[in-house]
Amino acid sequence: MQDALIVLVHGAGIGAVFALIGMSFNVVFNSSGILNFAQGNMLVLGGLFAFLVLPSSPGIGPWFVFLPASALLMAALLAVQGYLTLLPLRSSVEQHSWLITTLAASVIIGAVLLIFQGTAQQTVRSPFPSFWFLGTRVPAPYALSLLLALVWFGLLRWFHTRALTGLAISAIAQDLDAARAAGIRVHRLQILAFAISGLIVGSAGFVAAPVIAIANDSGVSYVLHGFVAAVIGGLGSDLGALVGGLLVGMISMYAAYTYGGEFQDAVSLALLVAVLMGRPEGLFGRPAARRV
Amino acid sequence: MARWQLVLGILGVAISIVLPALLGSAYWAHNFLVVNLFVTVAVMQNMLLADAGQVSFGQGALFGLAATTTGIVTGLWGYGYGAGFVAGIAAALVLGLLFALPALRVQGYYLGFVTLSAAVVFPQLLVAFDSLTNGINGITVSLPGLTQAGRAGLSWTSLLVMATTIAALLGHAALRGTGTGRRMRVASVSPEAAMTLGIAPGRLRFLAFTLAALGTGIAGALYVPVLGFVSPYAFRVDLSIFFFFSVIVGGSGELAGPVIGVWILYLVPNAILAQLSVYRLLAYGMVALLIMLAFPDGVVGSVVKALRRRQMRAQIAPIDLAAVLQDENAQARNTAAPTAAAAITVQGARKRFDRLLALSDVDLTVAAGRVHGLVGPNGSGKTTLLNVISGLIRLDGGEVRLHGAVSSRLPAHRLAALGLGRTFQTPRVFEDMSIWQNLEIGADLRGTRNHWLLHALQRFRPAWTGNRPDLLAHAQRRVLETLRMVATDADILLLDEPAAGLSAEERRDFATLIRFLRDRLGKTILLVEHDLHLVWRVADRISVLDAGQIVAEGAPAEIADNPRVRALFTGAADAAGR
Amino acid sequence: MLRVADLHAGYGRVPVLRGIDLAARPGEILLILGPNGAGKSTLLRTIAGFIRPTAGRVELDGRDITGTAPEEVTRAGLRLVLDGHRVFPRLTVRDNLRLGVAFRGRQFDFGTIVAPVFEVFPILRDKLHAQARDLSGGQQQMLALAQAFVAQPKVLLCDEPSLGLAQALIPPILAFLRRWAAQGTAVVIVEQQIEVALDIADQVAIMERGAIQLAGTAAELKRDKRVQEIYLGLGERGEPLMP
Amino acid sequence: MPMQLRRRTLGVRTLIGFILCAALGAGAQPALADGPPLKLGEFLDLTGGGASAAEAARLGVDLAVQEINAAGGIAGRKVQVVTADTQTDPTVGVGEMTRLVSQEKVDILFGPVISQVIMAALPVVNAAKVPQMGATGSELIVPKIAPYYFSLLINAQSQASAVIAQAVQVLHAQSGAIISDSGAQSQSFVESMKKEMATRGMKLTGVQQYQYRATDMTPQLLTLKRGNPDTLFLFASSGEDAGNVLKSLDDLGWNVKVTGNYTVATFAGAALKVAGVDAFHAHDVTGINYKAFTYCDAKALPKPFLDFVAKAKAFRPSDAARLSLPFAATFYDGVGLMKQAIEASGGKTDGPVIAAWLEAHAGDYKGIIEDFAASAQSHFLVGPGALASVYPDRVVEGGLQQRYGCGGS
Repeated sequence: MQDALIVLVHGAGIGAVFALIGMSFNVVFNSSGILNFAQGNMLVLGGLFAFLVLPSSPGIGPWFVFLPASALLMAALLAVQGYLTLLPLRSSVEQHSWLITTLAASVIIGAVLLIFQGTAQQTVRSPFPSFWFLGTRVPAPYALSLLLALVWFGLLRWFHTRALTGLAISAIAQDLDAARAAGIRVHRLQILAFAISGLIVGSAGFVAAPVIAIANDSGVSYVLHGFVAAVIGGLGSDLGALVGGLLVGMISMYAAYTYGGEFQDAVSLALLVAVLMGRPEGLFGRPAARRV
Repeated sequence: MARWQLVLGILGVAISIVLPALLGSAYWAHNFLVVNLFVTVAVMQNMLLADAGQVSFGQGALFGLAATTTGIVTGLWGYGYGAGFVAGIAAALVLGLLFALPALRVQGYYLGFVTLSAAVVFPQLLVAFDSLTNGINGITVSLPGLTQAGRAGLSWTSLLVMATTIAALLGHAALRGTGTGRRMRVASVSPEAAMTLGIAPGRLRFLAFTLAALGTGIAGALYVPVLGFVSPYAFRVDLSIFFFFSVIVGGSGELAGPVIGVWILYLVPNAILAQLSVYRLLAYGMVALLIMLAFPDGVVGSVVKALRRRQMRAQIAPIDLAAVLQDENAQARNTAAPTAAAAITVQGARKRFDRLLALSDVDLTVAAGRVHGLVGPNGSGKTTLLNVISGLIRLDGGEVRLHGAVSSRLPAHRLAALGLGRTFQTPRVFEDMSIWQNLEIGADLRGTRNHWLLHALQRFRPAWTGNRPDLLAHAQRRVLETLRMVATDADILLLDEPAAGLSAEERRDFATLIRFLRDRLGKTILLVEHDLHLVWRVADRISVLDAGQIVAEGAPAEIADNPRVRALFTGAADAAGR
Repeated sequence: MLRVADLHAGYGRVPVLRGIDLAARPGEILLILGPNGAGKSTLLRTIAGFIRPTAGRVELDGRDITGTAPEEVTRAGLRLVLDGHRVFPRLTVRDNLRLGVAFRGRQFDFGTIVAPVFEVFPILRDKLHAQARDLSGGQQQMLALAQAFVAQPKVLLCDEPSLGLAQALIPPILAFLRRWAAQGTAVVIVEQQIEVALDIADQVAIMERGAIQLAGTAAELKRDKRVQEIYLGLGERGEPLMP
Repeated sequence: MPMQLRRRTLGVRTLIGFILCAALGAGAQPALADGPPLKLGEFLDLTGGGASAAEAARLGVDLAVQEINAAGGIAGRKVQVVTADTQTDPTVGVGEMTRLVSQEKVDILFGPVISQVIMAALPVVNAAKVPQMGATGSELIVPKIAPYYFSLLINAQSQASAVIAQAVQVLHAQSGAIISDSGAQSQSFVESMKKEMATRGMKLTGVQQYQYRATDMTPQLLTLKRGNPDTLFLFASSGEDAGNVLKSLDDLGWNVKVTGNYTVATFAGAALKVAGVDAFHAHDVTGINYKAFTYCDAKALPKPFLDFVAKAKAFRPSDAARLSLPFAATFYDGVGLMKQAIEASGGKTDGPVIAAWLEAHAGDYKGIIEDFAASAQSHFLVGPGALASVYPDRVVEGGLQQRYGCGGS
């Protein structure tokens, strides 16, 4: 029982990172129907930024300064990526091109990391100490990731329901034609949505840097778990991504505990299949998602 | 159109295997063996994606499973390669069928995720079940009889690989010429149109996954003699993604696409830029990205599109209605004079979509051999009623009978087989097939090419085989769709706004066609149409539908001054009714 | 003003418009009539940039906007109100209105700009914080119009504003459009409620099968025998309908 | 229309670009090398799971080649390096090996660091009879199937016995649990461990795996904790993974002693960064290392290795700072050993000749590692005798580690 609690606490920590990736998918998906495969490596880049700017025993001051810097940097990068991804979509009906362009972006980031960082996995220390909770020492970045996930959930909720630009983005998702008739510049907002997803992964990668693998080849695992989180929760639903992420984190940790680490991925992906077969639109999703 | 691609593909495969062997380049010989195995898998992926419309990101797992099984049976258990080969293919088929199961429930990228999961987990499971698979150590299989170079430097393995890859290309091309291949593409482009042509999309998805598994399985089994070693690390998720990439980069749906795609994505980074070592991954990503930016439809796809644009002005034999209308055979078809018997009976039909009551207690009787007009304002439920009768939508209450037999619980493709045909508001003409093939899809339902309509139109065949329907004007597409329905030998025809988009003259011609179908061929026709002039011109009887209810019914002359009908002409009914 | 010359368009390969010519002047209401399937909605959608015309020209105040993206057309001052009261269902009434004015920047006082709307449709003020999907069809249509109004377009295109509305609501909505036009906006309405609509229109065009069959001032057309027969229900029994 | 036109020309241009690239690429490949340069093929797993070790190997080989060329080459021939990346994928590995031996016609080979890859490529090497030195631990690679292949790594069996000897003799452990990543190398060590524990009568209380690059191993460790083992055997493929295991142990507050393998010692630098030195103390972590890379007295450090470290730092400072220098030194020694073998064989680079020489004389070579050994029965160049238990955290200059039992704790 005690063991199970420990596993679930750690699962929730890593699950919060998946939830953040899931939410960053949603922003882009809602505005353009695109699933950005590069998001995992973008998270890693956020972590790499933390590694590059934070000293080996960082103070809390610089941490707070560089957190927004990481978010903004990744936002700029994702805006560029978004522009490139949307480019072939305008001139062709080929609906698979975004898949290739986003995957290719992911491969390119991994390759650049390999060239400049080699295969080493970078280590970042958290300025915040671990703390004891339910009989386990919880690394602070887990708690911060969970906090960040909640903050982003709240921010996105506010953004999509209060801020004018956010309203415009959700308007695109609700009725594309009516949005265009209202003079909403869809293409620009789609790129903006990419940038916002960059804010999310940029901050997530920075905050979670001490507990994620910052390496050239670790993005794929994060992008997959983020996908699973988003799809289980229902693509497009931030609440879904939040719940889905925590669920995936806890279940995969629990699977490692009960069946062994070799079945960790198998179990979380079995969860995905089970949810899709039973409820194809996901736990909190609306049926019939709209595409570009 | 497609022939040059086939020739190009086959030449590419043959040359890539024979030439390095002749030149004695072990390196290129080996590389191209691997490349051609991958081409085979990509051809299957192409068929699955473009012909059957199924998104699978898990073909690498099928490939790996076949290879591993062959390795286990041949290398670990010591049976001959023949046994391993068969076992490998069988294993791939089983997994292929497992992939097809979710395809009945989820489609598109969701299906992609399910299959992607399989691809991610597959190598991990190979390691986890190491007592069976030899896990991480892999399996060494030495097959000198197959791999030793014989005449002209070619080994049995290279001959087998060449034959397999060419067979895959030929098979893919041949599939497109068969009724099954046509039905597969129809089911992928428009499942509902497919069902009304008597096609069960689910069954074809199974077939497509099975065929793909077969081809992928053979390639996987051949991987064993080509590499001589099988281990989980060779079948990571990257491999599945690579196959999908290859199809898209080459040009989804193009016969030669997989050949070009695999060549570019495998050879550019792995052979041509191999010295770059750590820069190789960068090259791989950049090549894929740049190709998508430069050729949004893939390399071959964009070339084909450009060629087609150039051909746009080519002359095309128009579909000549007169030829059909004057056909002697056709005139002899009308065996029975119109009887009073009901061909379609709808009783108490009810259908609700969320808050909207689309049909509330609709009763409708259509007499055999008559044209029955169904009119009403937008959103009055006309198309819903057609969908209900043709089996695309299940009723909430009430029933439909065709020739007296209850039909409302049968799926659309069964109804089509029973002789129900329908057209759609936008003609469902299949762009990537020739005009003639579009017609043949109709005759396919009866399982024969020996259809009187095809005979009657025989003299157009050469022109129609060479031309694709994307060159046809809208009215001709409408006629083509209608002729295709006639080719199914359906005796009850449901027409959904056939006159939309036709000019006045074209409408007159179409009216002639409708009369011909009734008088000469004895068809029963239910006509949904906004052009009331047309309806009044051809219908024997007219029903007016408003807000899901029949509000008037009678002979055209009887109901012309019905206020509901007058309102239709002026549109006043819309507000009054609600 | 809006000028359309020899416009051809369709959906995919289905031709719907065949050489449409029309003009809408500031302060006037142009009423487009025609049976279902005549191509009225397609015409509005083509003018507004949703459908790329295959031939012809659309001009707004002398500026060629043919083939311009719909959002840019709106920003240039031509606003289409889509049929079927298309509002953003999961946003509140207030947010729907805010989005209507969003592209004009922030220098506008929301209260001032929506005041005339609330005067005509007080129900919208009462339901300001309700989600649009919880409004009735008629209220949604009011919201859709209000959303267009706050954008203050030079040309307003309105696709069947009365569709799905209770009879009692139609006159106030049409009156609203009339007043709106009087402020110097060119208004184009596609409508089936001709008895009422004809009274507020200045110009009328009748479309059939993708072409304009008849055009003229409202007064002229009211006197036209054929219009009387077909559209005003004054003709003989079904006979004239069957050429 | 002009828009479309532009797009098409862009497409055509890109296509032409690719063809040009392809043509240039093909043309750039050097022709037959029957002239003076001696071609050394680096057959390394530079990307994928085996990458960090492969990079260190590359550093060692490149440094050795630079020095050799500066000193006049091998048997008077300049050494030219050709690099191939196996991507840690057997399919690619076979292709790259074919390129090296049949296209580039390399004379000698170094790498790989992953057993699976060389297993797949063996038929190609055997047919070409090219002598090769890699760093693989699998005992399946025996002279019978790989006559020209030598491993610079201790085999899994030797390593397992050294690890268990440490646990039994020093820690007096009677039971143990194993945690490892699911990678190739670690899994073969786990197999050897199971065998070795069975022969020694030691109780195995549990085996758990984690995915390479995992960051949180608490669930696996919780499971192992239930078996209450005397010691935890740790097999990692990367220092970061090892560090994360220790960190997870701390999170659980489980104070078990940790006995690590060669990798835990060799890549301890990264592990220290992740877990901190306290974690090493808390779990009394030991590892296995080559004696050559260890010290007892901080004032008497082994000079050959220190010299190597200095050279490596001068050669590629940034690589030297982040890669495992002992691992690099092993390959550096390998090249030196190969040089001696070729020169002693009259400049011949035939596999059988070199293999015969190495089987007979490898023990004579004194590099940084002093006790090489090989025989016709075993091509593992480093035997159990060359190993020592170390404190991985007591690291000085260049990664030298203090031997267990020297100095107080």
